[in-house]
Amino acid sequence: MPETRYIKAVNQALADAMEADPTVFLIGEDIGAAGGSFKATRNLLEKFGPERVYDSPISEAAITGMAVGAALTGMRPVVEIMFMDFTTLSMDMLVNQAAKARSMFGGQGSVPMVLRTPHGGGLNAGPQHSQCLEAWFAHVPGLRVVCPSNPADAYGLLRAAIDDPDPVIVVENKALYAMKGDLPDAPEDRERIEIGKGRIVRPGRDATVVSYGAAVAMAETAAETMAEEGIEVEVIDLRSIQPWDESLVLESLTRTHNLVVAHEAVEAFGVGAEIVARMADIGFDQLDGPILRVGAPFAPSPFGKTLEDAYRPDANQIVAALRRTLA
Amino acid sequence: MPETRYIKAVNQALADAMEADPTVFLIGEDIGAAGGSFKATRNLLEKFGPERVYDSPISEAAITGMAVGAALTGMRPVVEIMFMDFTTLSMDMLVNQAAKARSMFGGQGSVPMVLRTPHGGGLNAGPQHSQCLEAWFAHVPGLRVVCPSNPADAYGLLRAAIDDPDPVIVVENKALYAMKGDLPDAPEDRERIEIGKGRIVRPGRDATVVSYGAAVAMAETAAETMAEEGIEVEVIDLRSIQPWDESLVLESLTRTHNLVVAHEAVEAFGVGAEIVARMADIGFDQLDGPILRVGAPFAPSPFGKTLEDAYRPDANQIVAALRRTLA
Amino acid sequence: MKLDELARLHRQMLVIRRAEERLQKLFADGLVPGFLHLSIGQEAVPVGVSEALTDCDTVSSNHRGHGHTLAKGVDLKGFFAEILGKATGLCKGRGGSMHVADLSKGMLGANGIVGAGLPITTGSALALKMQGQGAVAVVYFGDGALAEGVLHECLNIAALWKLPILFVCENNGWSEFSPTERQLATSLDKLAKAFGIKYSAVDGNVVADVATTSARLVKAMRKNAAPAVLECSTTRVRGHFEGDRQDYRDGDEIAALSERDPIRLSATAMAQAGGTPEMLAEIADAVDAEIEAATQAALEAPLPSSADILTDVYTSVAG
Amino acid sequence: MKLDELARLHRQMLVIRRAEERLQKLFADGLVPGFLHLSIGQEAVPVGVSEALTDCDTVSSNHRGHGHTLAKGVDLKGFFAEILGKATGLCKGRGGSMHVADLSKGMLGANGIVGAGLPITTGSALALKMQGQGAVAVVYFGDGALAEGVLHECLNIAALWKLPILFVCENNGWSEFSPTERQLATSLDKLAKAFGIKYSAVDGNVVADVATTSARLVKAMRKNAAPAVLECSTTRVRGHFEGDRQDYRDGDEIAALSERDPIRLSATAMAQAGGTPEMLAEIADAVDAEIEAATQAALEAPLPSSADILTDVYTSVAG
Ligand SMILES: Cc1ncc(C[n+]2csc(CCOP(=O)(O)OP(=O)(O)O)c2C)c(N)n1
Ligand SMILES: Cc1ncc(C[n+]2csc(CCOP(=O)(O)OP(=O)(O)O)c2C)c(N)n1
Ligand SMILES: [Mg+2]
Ligand SMILES: [Mg+2]
Repeated sequence: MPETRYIKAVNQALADAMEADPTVFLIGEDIGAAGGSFKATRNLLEKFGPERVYDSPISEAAITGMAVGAALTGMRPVVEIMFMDFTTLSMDMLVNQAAKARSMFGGQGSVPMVLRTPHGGGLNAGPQHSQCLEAWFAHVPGLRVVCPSNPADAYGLLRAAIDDPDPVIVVENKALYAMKGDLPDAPEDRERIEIGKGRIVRPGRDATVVSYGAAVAMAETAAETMAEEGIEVEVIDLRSIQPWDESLVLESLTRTHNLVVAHEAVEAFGVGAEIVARMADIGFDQLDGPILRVGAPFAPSPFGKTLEDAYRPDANQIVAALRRTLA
Repeated sequence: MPETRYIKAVNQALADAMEADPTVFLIGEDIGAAGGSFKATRNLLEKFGPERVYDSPISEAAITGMAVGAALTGMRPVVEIMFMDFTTLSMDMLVNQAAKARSMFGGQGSVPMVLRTPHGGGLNAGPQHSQCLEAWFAHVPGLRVVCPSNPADAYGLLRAAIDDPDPVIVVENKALYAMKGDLPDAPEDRERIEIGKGRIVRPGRDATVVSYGAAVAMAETAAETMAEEGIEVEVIDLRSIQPWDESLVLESLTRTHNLVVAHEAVEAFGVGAEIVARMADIGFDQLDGPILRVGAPFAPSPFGKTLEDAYRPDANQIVAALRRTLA
Repeated sequence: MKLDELARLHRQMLVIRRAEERLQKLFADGLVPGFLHLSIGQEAVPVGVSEALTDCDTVSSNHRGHGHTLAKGVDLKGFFAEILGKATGLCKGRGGSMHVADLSKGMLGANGIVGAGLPITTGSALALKMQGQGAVAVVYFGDGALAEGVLHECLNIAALWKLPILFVCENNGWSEFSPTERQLATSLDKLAKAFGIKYSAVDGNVVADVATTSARLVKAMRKNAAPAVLECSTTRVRGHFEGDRQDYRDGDEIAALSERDPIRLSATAMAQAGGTPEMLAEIADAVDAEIEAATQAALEAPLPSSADILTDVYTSVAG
Repeated sequence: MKLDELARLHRQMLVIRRAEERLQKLFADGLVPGFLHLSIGQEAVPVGVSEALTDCDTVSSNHRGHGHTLAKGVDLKGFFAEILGKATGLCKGRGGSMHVADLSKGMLGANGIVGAGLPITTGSALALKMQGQGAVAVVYFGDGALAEGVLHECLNIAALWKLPILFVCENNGWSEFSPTERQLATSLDKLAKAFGIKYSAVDGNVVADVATTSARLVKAMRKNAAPAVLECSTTRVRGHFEGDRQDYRDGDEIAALSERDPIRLSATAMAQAGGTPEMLAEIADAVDAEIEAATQAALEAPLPSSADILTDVYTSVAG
């Protein structure tokens, strides 16, 4: 399946996981006959039947909590929350229940559930349908958080998340759903991607940009721009946010000595803050310049194209940050 | 009222605000006849009657949302959520509604509501009754977050929060509720504290510790320990977390050149990360050593005294961080 | 109902209908950013309910809120401009279709979160009760929202504290792409009964019925604060949002909807009350002109400046 | 009910009672960290319900969960050690009173969040239904939890999907320091009816009645998966938590509770069925010895090592 779209890769991962393990099942709103609002579950009801694909009422708290209970009872539920903004209705179940069960029960069991949800802008969907809230979940011990930047990663991280014995939030960037990329035809060739490991997307010696999700492509564009001036920028795709690949970032920094962190989420108190903070500690001696962040400004995501375009971080901002840290 | 306890200062702030403004009212669970689980609202039902003090059913989402609607209808509601862990049930109303109404309605109005809630450990209350989740709210444009470290601040910040035209989360540290401090007898002498301004609690020239809430006292203890060795540590109490007093911290850093940030919340992706990240940008040239953080380890807050004691950050950890950055 | 009253209601419904039809075209032309949920076929509900309301009363709405907004009397130009994301919009182009609000008219906002209007309106009703002027609060929600837990919390509190809130359910049988019956093991009459809340059902496509029942309920509420539930059976003609081809829906079902078209029904009612074709034509022309003017103004209006992104996040700058 | 059966139930209730009385003392002596919510006066509910259950069935509980836990058959030593925060506790001393769990017995945990057990158990019921072995899930919750929206969501889904879940409400009339009647405009029978869920009410202090009704409901559920609601009227004798002096409660009301003491009632029932005072004394002695042994073991057990704080947060180390 060369030229597989990101959303199709998600779909394939779900299908392959369901094929491989009868305890995997899906629950979410309009994920059955309708195949999901973004079509991540297209044809899965037909393929696996209503006993594996549950089209739920509009009850986010209940379905997330049901996943916790089903996971504690031997199943591997995969919940779809239609927009990440709606996880605000699932927080107790994710944070107080799923995340803590294993630890507070003294390691008796685990909660092998996955919650998939799209974040990000680009659809002019406005302040309640565009938020990137992954920093919240990354702050919660017991949860894992991943955020794929391309179709192959969407496949591989989702498979790994479903295999994982602990609760994993899989954050998909909705603007990437139409992105094309390669995915092997043979099921056995399709690879899982280890949670917690990042990837050097483009090597470079002068500065490092750490990013994830939709920001990876922006970072690559920024790196190309800088390359024209002879500045070689290394681009890292974190892939996993919790845990994140601290040693990969540190290792890169020890070579480039300059660091920019870029993501689509609001900059203040975002994921980037943690990465910077760690590097300002363990990487301090390596730094040649300030560590800069690129993220959304401190405002709700506005509706409307001009405003949203101005609001969303882009490659130019990464270029500007690179220039500033290298100055 | 010299020797006023923190909880009594909260109570006084509520009483004074209700006295001053008939649109201020209270809503929460068992806040009426029972005076609140921690007695923050003691006697207020008697004083102001059931039309100003609403003892609510156990419905956190509804009461938080009702505060949004009442605020949009000309009132100044103050919600009590009994433990910060339970704000997980109020997230949609806080994040999608309260925080965004003003901006997404184009500045037509505002949401002058306050949500008071206690965070933190020390009661052996375990993983679902001890969390410090302020970093979540600080990441949400449209919300303000404050966290008082002593009785006078508990009074002054709460009064300012109630006056504020925008939604404010007032995070009280439950282990501080019994703390004593001064509060003037005459109502007119009791001062509001400007949101967004921090305070130098103890001046010093060799290193800066930035903290808030219960960590302020730990930082002071750490500073005393260091002083015995002739190292003068400046201690800053942020008071406000969103917005936080960036210029005060930067100014301190330009004098001390060494920075430690300490809080009770989980270190990873916590409030401290943002402070470090900003200083690793705008304060980079001032830094003589790595910026270090002190916070809780990446685990749910354990029940039981030994475990909880080991889990909660303390002055020794701040001392160790200071020694490391100064090394 | 008298002819002039019927005509006024008819006109208001037509404003909503034509406005949405115009938006439908503008959307097809790529001029409407974001999601667009049309309420074509449902106009009688907000028009009928709003007859009972003044600017002192508050309403809050959901994702399918154009009718609720216009019926509450908000400015048509500001409405169009908002949905097109223009600086002259009611929300300065920052909210769009899912967040139109006009606080000066007591319109507390459309909402992108299913069920979110419920607690907001319950709180507004509490505020109105405290203010003691006899004003009431109205929340519009769909049948799909009946599954959200916050409904339960709000029915309970509204009943317990005798709040002047009218819960208006627009039951169009659909929740996005699914028939709502597959999502609910209960119904609103049963829930209202469980909480001891007065329940009324009307044909939500007969505007006079909606108006009469709402008037009765609101009048009672103004005198003795207490919640009431009004369930309006109605018809979603278009897809869940524009761009939804409704493959999941029986063609015959959609075709049959025109039988129940609230505007057609209201035209018939007018004729029965002595209305003439000329009268209808006159209304239609006036509405068309109004819509056209608002559309043109919105099309010509400037986009918001990206320099304004941080404006209005807070009322004042702290720190 | 036959004498030996009554005796078994009596014994189980007495284990809970004595365990909690012992905990009450340990708490007064400062040996129990954190909050302690005792279920003294409510023992008949879990003992009666658990009669119908096996280890394959799951239960989940709330903050007042000692009875639910012990009745499900968890190890008494592990239970005591957990509540005292010891390394030998069921949860290695990391959960305490509000989080005792024993997954090997299908006990999915007490819970510090009111209402949280509801969706967890609903999901467990879905899993059990998928697994097709006829197992059922039971959720215990208090009357105060009836105000949480998640109840509505779970009643709906359980009814809609015909899940084998027994909703057991322990209605003790109190929600912390407030009479629950001041918090609710509805009741569980009405809610169950609204969702078409089979509803039964029993005197929750008469263990045989709880057992008989539960057995009937669970049996039906094992054959044809479908939810049921069991409301047990019961009595909270102690304060909301230890340390609560119950100033808000009428002294006479508390005094009158002993009339309805489930253990006293069960002793009477045993006597009527031919039980002798010696038999009761024998049971009491055996229970006391058991409790004392568990207490001593817990008191002597080591505290968890603070080096273990990061253990068990995740199953394996990623990254
Ligand atoms: C909390 C939440 N969950 C899901 C959605 C996605 N969603 C938008 S509208 C809708 C269906 C609503 O159906 P109904 O309430 O009947 O309104 P209708 O569209 O029929 O007018 C859903 C599921 C949402 N916006 N918010
Ligand atoms: C979500 C949430 N809100 C509030 C609380 C605080 N709280 C603990 S128990 C309780 C009352 C519960 O009453 P009920 O459900 O009747 O149980 P009972 O204590 O009577 O057994 C409350 C309000 C909580 N733990 N969780
Ligand atoms: Mg509908
Ligand atoms: Mg109770």
